[in-house]
Amino acid sequence: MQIDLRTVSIKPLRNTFDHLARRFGDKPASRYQEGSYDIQADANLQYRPTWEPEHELHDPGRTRIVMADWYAFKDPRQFYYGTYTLTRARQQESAESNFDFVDSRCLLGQLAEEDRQLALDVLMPLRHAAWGANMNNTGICADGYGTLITQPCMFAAMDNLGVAQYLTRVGLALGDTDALVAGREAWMNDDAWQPLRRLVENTLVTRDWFELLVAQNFVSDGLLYPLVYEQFVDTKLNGRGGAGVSMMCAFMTEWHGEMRKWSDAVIKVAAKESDANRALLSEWTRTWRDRCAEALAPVADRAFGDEAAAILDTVTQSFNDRAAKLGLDL
Amino acid sequence: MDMSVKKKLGLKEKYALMTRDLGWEPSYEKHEDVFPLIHYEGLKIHDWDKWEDPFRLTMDSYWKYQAEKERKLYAIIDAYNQNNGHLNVTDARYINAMKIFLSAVPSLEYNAHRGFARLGRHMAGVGPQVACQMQAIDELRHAQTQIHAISNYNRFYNGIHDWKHMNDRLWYLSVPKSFFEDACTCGPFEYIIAISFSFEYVLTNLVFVPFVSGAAYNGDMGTMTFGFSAQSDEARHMTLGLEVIKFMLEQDPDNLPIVQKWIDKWTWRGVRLLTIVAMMMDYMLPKRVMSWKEAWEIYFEENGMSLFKDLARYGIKVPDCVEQIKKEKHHISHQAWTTFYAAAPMTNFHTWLPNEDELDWLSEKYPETFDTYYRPRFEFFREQAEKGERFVNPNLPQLCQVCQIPMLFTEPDEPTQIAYRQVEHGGEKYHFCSDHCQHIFEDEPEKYVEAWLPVHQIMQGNCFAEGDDPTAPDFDPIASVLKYWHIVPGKDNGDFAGSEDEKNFAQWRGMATSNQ
Amino acid sequence: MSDVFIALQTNEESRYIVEALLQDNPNAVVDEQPAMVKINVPGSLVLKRETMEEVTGRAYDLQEMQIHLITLSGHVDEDEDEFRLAWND
Amino acid sequence: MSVQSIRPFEPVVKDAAANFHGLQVVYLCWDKHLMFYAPIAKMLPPSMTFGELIDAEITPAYSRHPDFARIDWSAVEWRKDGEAFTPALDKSLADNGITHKTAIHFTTPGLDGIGGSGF
Repeated sequence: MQIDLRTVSIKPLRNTFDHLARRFGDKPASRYQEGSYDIQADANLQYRPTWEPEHELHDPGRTRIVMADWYAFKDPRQFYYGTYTLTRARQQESAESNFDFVDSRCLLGQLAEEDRQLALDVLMPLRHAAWGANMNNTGICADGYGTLITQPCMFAAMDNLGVAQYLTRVGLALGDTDALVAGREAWMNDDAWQPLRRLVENTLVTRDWFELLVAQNFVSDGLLYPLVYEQFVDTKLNGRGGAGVSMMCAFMTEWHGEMRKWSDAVIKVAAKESDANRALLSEWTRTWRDRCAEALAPVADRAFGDEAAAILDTVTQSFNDRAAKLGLDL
Repeated sequence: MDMSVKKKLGLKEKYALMTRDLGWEPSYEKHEDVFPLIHYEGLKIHDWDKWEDPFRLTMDSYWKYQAEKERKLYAIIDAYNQNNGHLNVTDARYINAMKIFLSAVPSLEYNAHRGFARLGRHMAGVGPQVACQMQAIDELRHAQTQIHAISNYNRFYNGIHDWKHMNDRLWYLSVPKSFFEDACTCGPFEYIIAISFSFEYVLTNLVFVPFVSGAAYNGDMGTMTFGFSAQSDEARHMTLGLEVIKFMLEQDPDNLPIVQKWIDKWTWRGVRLLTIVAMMMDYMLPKRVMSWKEAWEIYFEENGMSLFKDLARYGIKVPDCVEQIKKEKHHISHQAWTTFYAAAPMTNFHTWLPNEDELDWLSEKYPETFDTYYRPRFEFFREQAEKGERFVNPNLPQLCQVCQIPMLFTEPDEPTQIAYRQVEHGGEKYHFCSDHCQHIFEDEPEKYVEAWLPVHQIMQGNCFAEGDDPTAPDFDPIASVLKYWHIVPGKDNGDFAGSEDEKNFAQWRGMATSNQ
Repeated sequence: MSDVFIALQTNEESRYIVEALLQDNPNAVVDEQPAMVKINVPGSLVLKRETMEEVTGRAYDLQEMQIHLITLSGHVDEDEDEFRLAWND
Repeated sequence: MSVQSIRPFEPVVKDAAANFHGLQVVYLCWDKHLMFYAPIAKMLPPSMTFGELIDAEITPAYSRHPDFARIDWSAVEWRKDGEAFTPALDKSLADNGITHKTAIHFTTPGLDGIGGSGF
C-alpha cells in the first residue's frame, strides 16, 4: 500500500526509553544516549566467570575506584559506534591523501639521510608500543564497568591499532621492510628502548583496569604523544625537511588532541567523586608519570640529543599542569 | 632516495606486517602473567602464528567500509522514521516481533561485544586478537544500531519502554541472558567455539537471513537494513568461527575431544535459544517468507551439514542433538506460541490466535504435525475466547535448569508427553527439558547450580517491586512481580485484539490514508 | 559435493557482483529472496577482480564487496585478484 | 570440581531449600494435558497434607480443563521423581517423601486431553 504521509502528524506515546527518561526526563534522547547509557547488564547475573570466579561477570569491584553511578563518565565527543566510525573514516580519508601527496611530490626526498634514519630510529619501535596500548585498551573494555567508560576504550584500542598500522606505512615509505625489522630489533634488544618496553610489559600485567586506564591513556599517552609527535615529528623533523613525515603522522597528533579531551573528562569526574578516588588517582598518576618519564629519557636522548632533558622536562611539566587542573595532587 | 626500488608487497605480506609483526614475546613479565587465561581450559596451542585471518582488513579499510555501511544504514532509518514507516508494515501484529527482538537481542550483541573484547586482549597471538577486537567493536555496532532502529517503535507502541530493565529481570528473557552469560563466563577458547563457531557459523543465519528477509517482506525497512547490515559483519565473524576451529584442531590432536564437547554443548544451547525465533517466523510475520522448518532445512541441514562434512577430516562429528532437532523442527514453533498465548499476562508483547488463512499455511508447511497436534489447540482457544473465556494458564511453570525455558518440550518421539529429566547433585534435585541439557549440567554442575531461574527467584521473594510488602494482607504477588518488571498489565501485554497498539495503529493509518 | 553460497543485499552494486559471479562461475544458481539474493555454487566459488572491473567499468577493490554481503558459507581465501569460497570435503 | 576454572571456587546453590523461607518448591504435572504447556512450580509448606495439595493447589491449577471434573481420584496414577508411588492423602508432603524440588507427575487413565489428543 502506498501511503501519502505528508498529512500525518501523529503524537508519540512517549519520547524515549524509561531508563533514559529516568536520567534525563521525558524528552527525545540522542543516539549517543540510547546506545550507551545502562545497556550493560547490571542485575541478576547468572554464573561465575571461570576466568575470575572472585567477581561477577560485570562487576564494579575490579577496580579500587568507587563510583555511585558508573554512567557519570560522559564522553565529551559523544562517540557511539556510528559517530566514532564516521569521524575516523573522515580522518582516514585525509590521511590517505596525505600519504598520496607525500608520495606524489616525493616529499620524503627533502629529508637528509641522517634525519631519515633518525625518524626511523625513533618511530619504528613505537609500532610495538602502540600494540601494547591496543591490548591495554581492549582489556579495559573487557574488565571495565559501564558502557560509558568501556566503549571509548574499545574505540581507543582500534585507534591504537590504526596508529601502529600508520607507523608501519611510514616505515615502508621511509625505508622498506628492513626498517620494520630494525625497529623490532631495537624494541627487543637496544638498551635505549628497554625501559619503555619494560614499562609497557608492566602495564600488561596491571590488573586494576582503572589504574591501567590512567597509566595508558592519561600518563603514557600524555607524555609520549607530545614528546614524539609534537616535539620530535612536528617540530624537530619538520624544521629539517621532514614535512612529509609530519604529514604522514598527522593522524597521531590530531588523535591525541581529541583523546585528551576524553581522558581529562574521565579523570576529572572520577577525582571529583570522592577524596579517596582523588588520592588514588594522584598516587597512580605520580607513580606512572615517574616511571614513564624515566622510560622515555633514552628515547628522548636519541631524538633530541643535547636538548633531550630540557624537552622532556617541558613535556612533563605541561603534563603536571594538566593533571593539577583536573584536581590531582602530584 | 629512489622509492621505485622498493618491492611491492602483496596483500598477505602487508597484512602480516600490519598485524602479526606488531606483537613480541615479553621478557620483563612472564608470558603466563601477560596471558593468564589461555591454559586452564586444557587446550594446547603450539604456534599462534599459524592463525590466518582470511579477510585481512586493516584499520583504514575497516573505517572506510564500516563508515559507508553506517551512512547507508542511518539514512534509511532516518527516512523510515521521518515518514512514519511503521505505518507501512503489513499489520501491527508484526511490531510484536520487534518487541521481542529489542528485548532480547541487543543485550546478546552487547555481551558479545564485551566477550570478544576479553578475547581480543587474552588470546596470545596478534592474528586472533585483531580478529576478536574487530568482532568486539562490530558487536557494539549491532547492539547500538538495533536499539536505534527499534527506538522509534517504542515511541508509538507499548511493551518495550524499559527493554533493558526487562532484559535483566523478565522470565522469558532469562533464556537469552543465560545463554550469553554462560558463554561470557567460559574460558576464551570455549567462548569462541560457543559464539564464533556454534552460534555465528552454524546458527545465526537462521535469525538474520530468513527472519530479516521476512521483515523486509512485511514492510519493515528499518529492521531489514540493520539486520542485513549487521549480517555483513557476521560474514566476517563466521569466517573467524571457521578459522578458529581449524586452528584449534590443527594445533594438537588432544584438542579434538574438548572442541567436540563444546560444539555439542553450544549447538544445543543455541538451538534451544532459537525456539523463540522459530515462533517469530511461523506466527509473528503476517506475510511469511518461509517456515521455520524450511529455514532449518536450508540453513542447518544443508549448509550446516556441508560444514560438518568439511570438518570430518579432523575427526569432528555432527553433534548428537541433531537427531533430536530433526524431529523437533516439526513442533517447537507451535509449542512456543501456544505457551506465550497461554502466558499472555506475563509477557511484554501481544499474542493472538492465527486466523484461518494462517492456520492453513501452517497445515501446509507442517503436514506431519500441525493438523494432528496443534490446530485443535487453536480451535479450542478460539472457542474459549469467543465464549468470553480467553484461556490463560494461571500457573508458574517449572523451568529447565540449563536452558531456562519452561519445560514445554515433548519427548522427541511422543509429541503428547512432556520430556522431563532429573538428576541429584550435592543433595539437591535438578530438572531438565532434555537429555542434552541434562548432560550439559552433569558436565559442569558447579556452574549451573548458580543459574538465576526467574520462577524460583520470584518464589524466594527477590522479584517484588521495591516498596511492596509481601507480608501485607492485601499483597498481590503477581501484581508486584509485574511492577518489578515494569510491565503494565493489559497495556503492554494480553491479546492484540482490542489493545491500545491495535487501536492506535488503525487510527494513525486511517489518518494517513483519508482526510479524517 | 556440498554447495558454497554467498548472499547479498539487493541493490545496484550487488547487481554487478551477481553478474560477475555468474560469469566467473557458470554453474552458479541464483536464488532471489525478499531484499536479498543468494548465489549457490557446487563445491567452490570465485569472484575475480578483473571480471568486476570489466562489469563495473572502474577499478575495483574486492574488499568493497563486504558492504553488500549478507552471509556466506565455505572457507574464504582472498587476495588482491580473487575472492574464493570452497569446501574441502 | 568438574568445571574448568582458573581457580577453584565454592559454588552458591541459588535455589537451596534454605532460601525459600521454610517452604519448599514442588513441581506438579498432569501428564497428557498440554493446555498447561509445562509442569507447574509451587512453593508449599512441607506440613501440607497430600489431600490439601489436591484440593488447594492441583484443583485451582488445572480445573479449567474440561477433563478435570471427570477425574476419578482413586484411579489416578502418581509418580514422584519418576517413580510410581501411592500418596497417603492425610499425611504431610514431608511424610510422603516429598522434599524440596520433588517433581510429582500424575496420569488420569481414560482422560488424555481433549479428544485424547494429549492437550
